[in-house]
Amino acid sequence: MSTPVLAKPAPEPAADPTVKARPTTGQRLTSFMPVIALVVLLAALTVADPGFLSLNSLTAAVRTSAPLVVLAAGATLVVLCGGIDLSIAALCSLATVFFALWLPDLGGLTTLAIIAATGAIGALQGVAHVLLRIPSFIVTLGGMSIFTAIALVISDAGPIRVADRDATHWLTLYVAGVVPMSFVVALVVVLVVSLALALTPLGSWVRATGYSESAARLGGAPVDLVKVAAFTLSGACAGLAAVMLVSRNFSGSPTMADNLLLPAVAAIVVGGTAITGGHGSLWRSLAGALVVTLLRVGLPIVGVPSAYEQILYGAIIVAAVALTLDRSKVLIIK
Amino acid sequence: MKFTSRHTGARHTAAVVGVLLAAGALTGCTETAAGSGGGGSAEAGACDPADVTLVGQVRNESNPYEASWLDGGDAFAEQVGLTQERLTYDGDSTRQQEQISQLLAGDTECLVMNILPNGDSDTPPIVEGAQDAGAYLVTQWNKPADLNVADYDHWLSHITYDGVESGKQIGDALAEAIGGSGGIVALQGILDTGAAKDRFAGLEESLAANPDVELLDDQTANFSRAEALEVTKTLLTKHGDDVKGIWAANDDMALGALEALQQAGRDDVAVVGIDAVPDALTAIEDGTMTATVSSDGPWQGGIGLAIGYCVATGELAVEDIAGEDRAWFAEQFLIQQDNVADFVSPVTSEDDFACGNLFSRSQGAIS
Amino acid sequence: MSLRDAGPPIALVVVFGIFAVLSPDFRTISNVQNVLDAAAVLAVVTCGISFVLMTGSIDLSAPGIMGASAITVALLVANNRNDNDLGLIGVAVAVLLAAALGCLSGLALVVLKVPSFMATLGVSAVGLGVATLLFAGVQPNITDPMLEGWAVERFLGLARLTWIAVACVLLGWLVQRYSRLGRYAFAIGGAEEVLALSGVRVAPYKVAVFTMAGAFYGLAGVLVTSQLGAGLVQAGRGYDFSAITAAVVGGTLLTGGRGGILHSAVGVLLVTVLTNGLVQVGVSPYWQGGVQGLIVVAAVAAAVIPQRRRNQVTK
Amino acid sequence: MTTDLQTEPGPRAPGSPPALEVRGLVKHYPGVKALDGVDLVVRQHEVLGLAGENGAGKSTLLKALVGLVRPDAGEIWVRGERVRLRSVVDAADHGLGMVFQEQSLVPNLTAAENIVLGSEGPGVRRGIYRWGTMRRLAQEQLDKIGSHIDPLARTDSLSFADRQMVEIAKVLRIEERTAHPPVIILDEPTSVLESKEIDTLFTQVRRLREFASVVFVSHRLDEVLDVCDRVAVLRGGKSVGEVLAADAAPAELHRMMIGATGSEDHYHDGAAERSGEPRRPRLVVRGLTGKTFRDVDLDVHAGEIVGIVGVHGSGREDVCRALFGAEATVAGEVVLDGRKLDLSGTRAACAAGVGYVPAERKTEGMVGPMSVADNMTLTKQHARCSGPLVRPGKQATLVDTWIERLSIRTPHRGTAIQRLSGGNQQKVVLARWLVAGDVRLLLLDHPTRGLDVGARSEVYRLMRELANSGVATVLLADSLEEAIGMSDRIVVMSDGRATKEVAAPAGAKPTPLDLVKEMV
Repeated sequence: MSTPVLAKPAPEPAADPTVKARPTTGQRLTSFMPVIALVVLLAALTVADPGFLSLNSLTAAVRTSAPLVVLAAGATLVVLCGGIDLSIAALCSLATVFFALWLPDLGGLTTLAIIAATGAIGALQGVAHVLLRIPSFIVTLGGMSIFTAIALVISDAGPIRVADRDATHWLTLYVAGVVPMSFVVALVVVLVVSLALALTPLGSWVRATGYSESAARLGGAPVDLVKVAAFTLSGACAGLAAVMLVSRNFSGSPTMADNLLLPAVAAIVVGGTAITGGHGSLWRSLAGALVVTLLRVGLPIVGVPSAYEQILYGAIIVAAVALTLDRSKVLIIK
Repeated sequence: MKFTSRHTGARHTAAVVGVLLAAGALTGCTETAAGSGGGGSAEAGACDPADVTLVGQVRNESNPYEASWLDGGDAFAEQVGLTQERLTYDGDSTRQQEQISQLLAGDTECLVMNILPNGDSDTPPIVEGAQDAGAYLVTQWNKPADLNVADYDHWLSHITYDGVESGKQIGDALAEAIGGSGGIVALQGILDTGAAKDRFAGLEESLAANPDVELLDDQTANFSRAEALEVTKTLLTKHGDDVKGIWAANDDMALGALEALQQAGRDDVAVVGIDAVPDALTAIEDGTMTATVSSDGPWQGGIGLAIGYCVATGELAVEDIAGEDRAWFAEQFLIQQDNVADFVSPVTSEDDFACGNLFSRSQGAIS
Repeated sequence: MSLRDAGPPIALVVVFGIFAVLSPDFRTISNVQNVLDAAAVLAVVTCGISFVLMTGSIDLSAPGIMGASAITVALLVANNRNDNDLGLIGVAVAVLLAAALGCLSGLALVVLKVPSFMATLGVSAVGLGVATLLFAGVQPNITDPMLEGWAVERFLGLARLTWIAVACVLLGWLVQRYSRLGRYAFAIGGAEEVLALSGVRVAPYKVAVFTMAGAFYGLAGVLVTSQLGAGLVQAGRGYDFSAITAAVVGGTLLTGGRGGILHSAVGVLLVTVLTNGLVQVGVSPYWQGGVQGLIVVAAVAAAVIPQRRRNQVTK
Repeated sequence: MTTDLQTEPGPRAPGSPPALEVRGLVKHYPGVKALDGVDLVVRQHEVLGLAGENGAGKSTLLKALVGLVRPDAGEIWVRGERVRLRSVVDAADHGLGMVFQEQSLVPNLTAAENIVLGSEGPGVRRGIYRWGTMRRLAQEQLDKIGSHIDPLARTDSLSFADRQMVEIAKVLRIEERTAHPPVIILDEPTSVLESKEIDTLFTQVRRLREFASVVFVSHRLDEVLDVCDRVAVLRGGKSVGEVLAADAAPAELHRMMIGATGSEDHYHDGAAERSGEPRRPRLVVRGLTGKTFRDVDLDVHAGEIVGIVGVHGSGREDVCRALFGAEATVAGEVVLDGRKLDLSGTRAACAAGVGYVPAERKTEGMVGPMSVADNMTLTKQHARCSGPLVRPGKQATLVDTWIERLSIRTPHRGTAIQRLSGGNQQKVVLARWLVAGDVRLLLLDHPTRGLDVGARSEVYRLMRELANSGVATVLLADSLEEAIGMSDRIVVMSDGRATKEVAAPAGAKPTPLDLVKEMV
């Protein structure tokens, strides 16, 4: 966030051509850290309650994690660009209200309409951020309160029941009897976005923007467009997550997803994505979201009392970030 | 050296993995996860008492009323030689659903759940989850009016207090305390809860019966003491001496309002609440608060588990629960200075939880 | 004073003027007192968070730390749960506990290199856990006359705790202006690497900044307890984002190196006046948050637009 | 390190021991031997020049001298005493201080605070600032170098040259720590200064000699010879000799640095015939006006290199950025190849075939942690692939081609660019516009800043070849000599206006003096 003056990694001359750009064992380990953290956590929960490691239980956990994965995946893009999106949860809540209100009129098209609408709202925030040059933290903090207000007003501060469950029924199915459809959808989102980043120049534009915005801009990367696109996608993901929540709760509510904001950000950081931008990936956020979900639902289920649960949650999250963060990629930790 | 590099040939190495995956995914979709509990087919009464799992779930343990609820659950569990699993979801609907779906993914055959849904809209998914998994469920406080308990065979009962009645009772007490006329303000609870709506409806009934009492303002303070403090301060500034009484939808908010009054140096305002938390009872003893209505947390924590336990162990069959006992109002009392001494330490006897005596506190079916 | 520094105070005057014209209730003396009293807790929290923001870090630990300190103080002064009656010592212990929790954030940042966003989020959860543990199911109500008096007794028309908040702002300003800690906090936000090159070990100062911030949150938790007459686990709910909002509206940069305590104090007043004014002019409570959000964005935009240039980096 | 401390006191020079002596210093990095037994002697009250190409080990040596790098072997002696330097503070305690290449001041602190930073002494008592004392302490340092800066001014409100003075004043604080004259190391102090500021700096350096020893590092050999008493030359991590400045010529130094006689004509002028008579100008700028410049007119033909010279504040950098859409304009028209150039943003400029190499390579030119390949292909998507998809194989081939064509020394195309030497980094940045394939106008803002002679020479050659292939080039040179050597025409800017145009064809170059007259 501040200009590095001299604190560059030590070896400046790289004269020796035998030094390949191959990652060292340590780096490899760091890049698998989110998965390792996930496995260790699962093992710990299983030790605490042997019944936890069952097919049913895991199925329920990944089903639970689906909206969080989608939210975190969208916001990861914004974080990769060097910004942050604090509005995802409020936007998701608003979208659940929209869904409940629109479903009677739009029927099967509601899902698409929701994703389009939230995408547009995300784009609007992106445009405000880019054109007005307001830090994304502020834009989305403002967005958070505005969306909440709109949701409260249009829903009259109460939940709206969704009577027609056919529109979201497909999300409650299970693929091959074990994998919840909502999680499959979340995986597809992560996969498609990751592929888009890898197979188009978008990936390197996003990372360049995150590492060094001015260099990216002067290098001719469409920085503003990339940022707006990231916010748009983040918004669209919030909409999709809203549909998943509605499919689970049979209602839309102006505060339904509000408490998912910090877990979503936690998922991104636990995955090892640098909150300063540039370094990270959606796959990492997927692993991070699973870790956070296990913490949220696993700790109480295996019988940790609520006070200790919070203490453990705090400690484990900090420890997980300490493990997964690739310090060689981030010069200054703020 | 040439500095114009041109690219010929527009060959694509297009990746279609996503499409393939989606195609694969659509084959073999099922309604439920493999191996999940066998729906409503579980035989009632098949459980050995030692195999029963008792779960109590409330918003948080940092609230005296809900903490006493879980303690009541513990007391009942001890009575039958079991332990209760205490779950809290921090007032977060999403988290409540997540916990329950995780819980239902485990062994559900002899699972008994006594749940306080966060809001009306949170009840349907819980009920359906329990029904599908074959767990025994008792819910309290919040339920959408059009959701019928009798339609389910694992949702044993829904218990609540008659909010309209309690709202009206304290409304009347407040009207009496301010001498039948004057301005009052109302602090509403979380608007998305049946309790908040019913209680406010009760206030409106009371207002209709006391035409000289004027409702100056109503604001929500979300059942929270801190929010009630702020809201009351602002309302006091706004309406000044016109405020003669404060109607709060629960005791926590009433206590917050009391603090605001104290800080504003006002001792001429009557305050009423609902729930009968210990602090409120003390305040009523002191005379700083006018009235509250009893909600018996420890009993609520025990009774839900007791109903589930009796059914799970076969001492009570679901079919034998009378229709009017599937969704019912529990007994409640208006507490004022004259009778407060009777409620300072709520007593729940073991008899209250005997299988034959479960519905003794019923005040009738929810209409 | 540059235009940039003058912006928030001008905005404060303008907003105040608008509400004064719109609402006769707003422009009463008692309402001004009310606004100042209502700003007290937020001001103390913002004092703490300003130093953290100055270094370029962020702090979300206020809710947890305030909760822990609120319960602690309620259990240590005269109360209905136990026989303690430690008075000011109880307050000091609560503030110390809070400082220790703040220190924990700082250590996680400099030792484990966990970004402050996550480190403080974790510490917040730990604080809430500690608070819930101490709470143990029974609300601790305070009966300590001194602590209760803070919220009730008035001096020159303002509650004592408002004066405590004023003292905090003053103390914060002195620290920022005249102490090495304050100046280094400022410098860390400006160019952290340079400090290292100048032979300054940055890490202890970062830890100290978080510790100090924790102490401020702890005091804020005590103030909330005094106001509510009881120790609440949720004493600090929502203060994290509102304090950041206040600091940013006051002109503190999230990237660090600019702003300060006085800026933040103006920001606190601006936010409080807005909240109060919106109620007074009768804006629906649902809209209030939204209007505040809009105004925050507008305030920052107004401050930023004149300085806008091509190829500017905004994160 | 196993060298025995006790037994070998080392030979003493007659009279007073040298201020600083380095013996057999060795430092390895993975795969690189940065220092391979360097010896160096700095006498008291002497200005010692240190010359060497990038990668010769200068930076590592300097860092070792101020405790930022721990050598693997070798000894450092200060005034006849063996020292081990663990940190900057350690070095300062022994009287060794360095002015860093890129300024190391905290922008939002006052000049006084920056000067005393880290060693406030009586300026801070028990953690409390005493602003009066602080100001006095700072003033003492500023007085030493005869600077008139207000010590309580915020550093970011000072001019660049003033900041450099603050930096020197800050280093002089170490005098207070030792009883002896300090050794001041100036690492590339002139690379971002304009000529007038350089003169001031040199005056100060000569003054410093009265009470200190100075190690002066610069890529500009003429400067080194101008200000130093002696010049030591490093090559490949080894000391290869030293010369007395009075007897040496730049060419001789250059030869020592690269190990062979360098070409005199390092600007490669006349390497090829210009592509005939220019027809109409490729770039036509009329009345361009922005915040810091007014009514600028400029013509650049295809194949032509036009230098813009001017002092600090002449607005030439901003004109350059405005042409790339990176600086707002309020009036004026720019036509490129007969089509109006859209100045609304950098994307439009890129699309129109304008390329820009910014002066701040590390923060604006390149994305440090990203690979050479990614940096090279940042600009244009069609250069990476045909169609919207990236084709890694094709991209690799393309990047490798350019790495070879420009002989960029990198272990691999996937290596992070920040691991390359400055010259190679700059070549990657330049290659970015060549990969795009259709660059018509190249804006070069100090393209050789911070590069050594060898790397410069390669960049010059590249510029020539580009020009010969028809690219129009606008050059903001690092020095007047460079501007004269490289340009076909030179435009002088002063106070935001283009005041004079001087032709500079091969064989009829103006002298620096001719230009300086116009610049001020």
